[in-house]
Amino acid sequence: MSELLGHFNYWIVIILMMTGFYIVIARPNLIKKIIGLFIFQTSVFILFISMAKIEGGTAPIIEEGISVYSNPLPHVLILTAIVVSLATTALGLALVVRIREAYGTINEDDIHVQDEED
Amino acid sequence: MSKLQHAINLGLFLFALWVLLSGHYTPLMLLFGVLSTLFVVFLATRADLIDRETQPILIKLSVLFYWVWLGREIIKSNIDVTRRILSPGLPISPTVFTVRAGQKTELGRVTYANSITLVPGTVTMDVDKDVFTVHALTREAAADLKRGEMNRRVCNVEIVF
Amino acid sequence: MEHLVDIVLLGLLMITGFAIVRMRSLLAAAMLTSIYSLLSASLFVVLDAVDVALTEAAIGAGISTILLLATVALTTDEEKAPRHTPLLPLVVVIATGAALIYGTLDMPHYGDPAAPIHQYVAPTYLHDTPGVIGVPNVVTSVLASYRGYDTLGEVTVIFTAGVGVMVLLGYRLRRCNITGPGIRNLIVLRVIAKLFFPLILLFALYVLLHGDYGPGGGFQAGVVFATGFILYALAFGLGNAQRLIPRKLLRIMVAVGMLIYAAVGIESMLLGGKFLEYRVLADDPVTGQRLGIMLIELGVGIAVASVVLIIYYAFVSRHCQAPEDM
Amino acid sequence: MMDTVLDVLSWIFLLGGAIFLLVGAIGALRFPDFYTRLHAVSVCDTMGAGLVLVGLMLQGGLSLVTVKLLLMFYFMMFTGPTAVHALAEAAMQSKLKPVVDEREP
Repeated sequence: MSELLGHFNYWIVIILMMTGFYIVIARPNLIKKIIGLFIFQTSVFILFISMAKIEGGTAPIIEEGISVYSNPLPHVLILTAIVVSLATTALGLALVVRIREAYGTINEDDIHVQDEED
Repeated sequence: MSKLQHAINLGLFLFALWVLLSGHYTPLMLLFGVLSTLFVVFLATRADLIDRETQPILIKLSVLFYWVWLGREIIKSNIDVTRRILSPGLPISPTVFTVRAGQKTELGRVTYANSITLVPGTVTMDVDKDVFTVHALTREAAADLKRGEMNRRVCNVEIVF
Repeated sequence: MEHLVDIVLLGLLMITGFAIVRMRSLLAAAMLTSIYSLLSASLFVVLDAVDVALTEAAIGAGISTILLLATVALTTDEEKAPRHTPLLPLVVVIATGAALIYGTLDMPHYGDPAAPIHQYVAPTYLHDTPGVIGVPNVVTSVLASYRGYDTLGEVTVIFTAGVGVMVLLGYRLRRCNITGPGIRNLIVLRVIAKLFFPLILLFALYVLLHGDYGPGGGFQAGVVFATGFILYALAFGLGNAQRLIPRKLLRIMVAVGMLIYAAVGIESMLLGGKFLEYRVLADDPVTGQRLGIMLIELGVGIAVASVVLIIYYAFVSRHCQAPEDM
Repeated sequence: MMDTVLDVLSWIFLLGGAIFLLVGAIGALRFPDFYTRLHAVSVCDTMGAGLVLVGLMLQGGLSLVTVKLLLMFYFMMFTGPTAVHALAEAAMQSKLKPVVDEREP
């Protein structure tokens, strides 16, 4: 029982991660793939932040009379990772736009067919 | 009122907002507040947004009375809509109709349009000059709005130059 | 009680995730992604990561959704059914998931204060920050001071992404004069946008300058600031927004933001410290630290706001250039 | 004593807000078309969020937190209806026909 309660969060986060992973590998649509990547990324963020949580702790902003704070280090790592995720998403979407202009489609299967014809 | 006066009013409003948000009243933070306010007013001037409509502080006392009235209307219609949602037969009768707005300024019309939307049971679908297309959940709500009490009240609180 | 909120939010995240898998309309999938992001931001608040929650809400639920919608508008809304049966991906996913779950069994329990992650550097950061850095928000002090190198790296990544999008989507594009479809006539949106534009900008500056005391800082402020201009561009047209902040200015501002950051590092070297060692910046080490943090947060804010706007301009002006290109 | 009264009062408001939010969600599921569902959203926006905010203000007491919550409430009264209106307008422009009750009253 304590195993279940102690690891429950991590297991759900892994299910979320796998949802994103499934979208990336099973769906031929490029925008859908990027959405999948986004979900995967966000789940990794949740994993990190749940590891930083300390039972009974508060946000790491020092205040009189509070002694237990959650771990600030993963917060910092994830904060910057979120901004980087914006950068990668934007770049990926820009590539999708260009691919659409070059191939007329954003479906991976169709793109492969066109490539083989050339 | 002149543009300068509007800019000063906006600046005062923004600085008051800063003070309320900040909660740290050291000279440095207040200086930052002044600088931020000046910067935002500068940008708003450049964006050509300084006019009567960006003056949220210039309200007459009567606006407060209007808000109280509007709050009562909102609560009344909330209870009505809630009853209809929860009753098993779903007693609704959706209607689309138009009302004429009597306000003279854009801000007045927007206040009226948003008040209509804010009250559950009626939603403004389209604003074309002074003709609003409204979607109502029930005939009663539609009839209520058509009586024009809200229109009159918004006209009363509207400031016209 | 805390666990309950946690579990409900995780459950909602799972439902949203499955809905995204099933959704055939990309527009709807984009909106669901936004909801997914907002839910995870709420989860971050429950998990005490307020800074992260603010960033996720602004970036994940805000800007990323705008970019996704812009891409859907530029490409297509419907997703074709895949040609292969999803059997192989399903097997791969289940196998990977099972392996990861097996791996978690060795992990310390959730919320355990004795976990190894809480033993190493974090206690030092928490203990030293009030005396050495002098700001209450430990996240800010770690971000800007203890791990300043990292953050410089992240800003470089953002910078590179901005350059990349510019290269991919038209660096040479001329000024373009579209208004969002039909929005020109919508007086309700225009008046409310007018009312809120100065408020959003002021709020961004508040977030930037209060990063020492509470959740906030350069990254979040930059994004909120850019959001204000995106609202302006939506309500008054891209042409007006570009008159207000021209592309040329944005390109310069990105570089200026990076330069402020790097210059603080070099300045501290010139004053006899190490790269990004702020305590030499002023006579009193704590004042030096605070000054350094403030300056680099400013640099980060400028860089992030400019890059987000550059990316937004690039995507939206592609929309109006497309007919001429084809 | 005073604290207990305030606490109970604030919980009444919070629970009331939660009930209205739930009703709004039920309405969004039960109503027949897009436009009628917007009315259910209005319920969440006004009473649901409003009561929750009032409950939180009572928890905050006389402090800057309450002022910030008040500001949130004030701004939501502007943004909420604008968002609903924008949705309705967008649906109109994409030629979505509302379901209208044709029965004679």
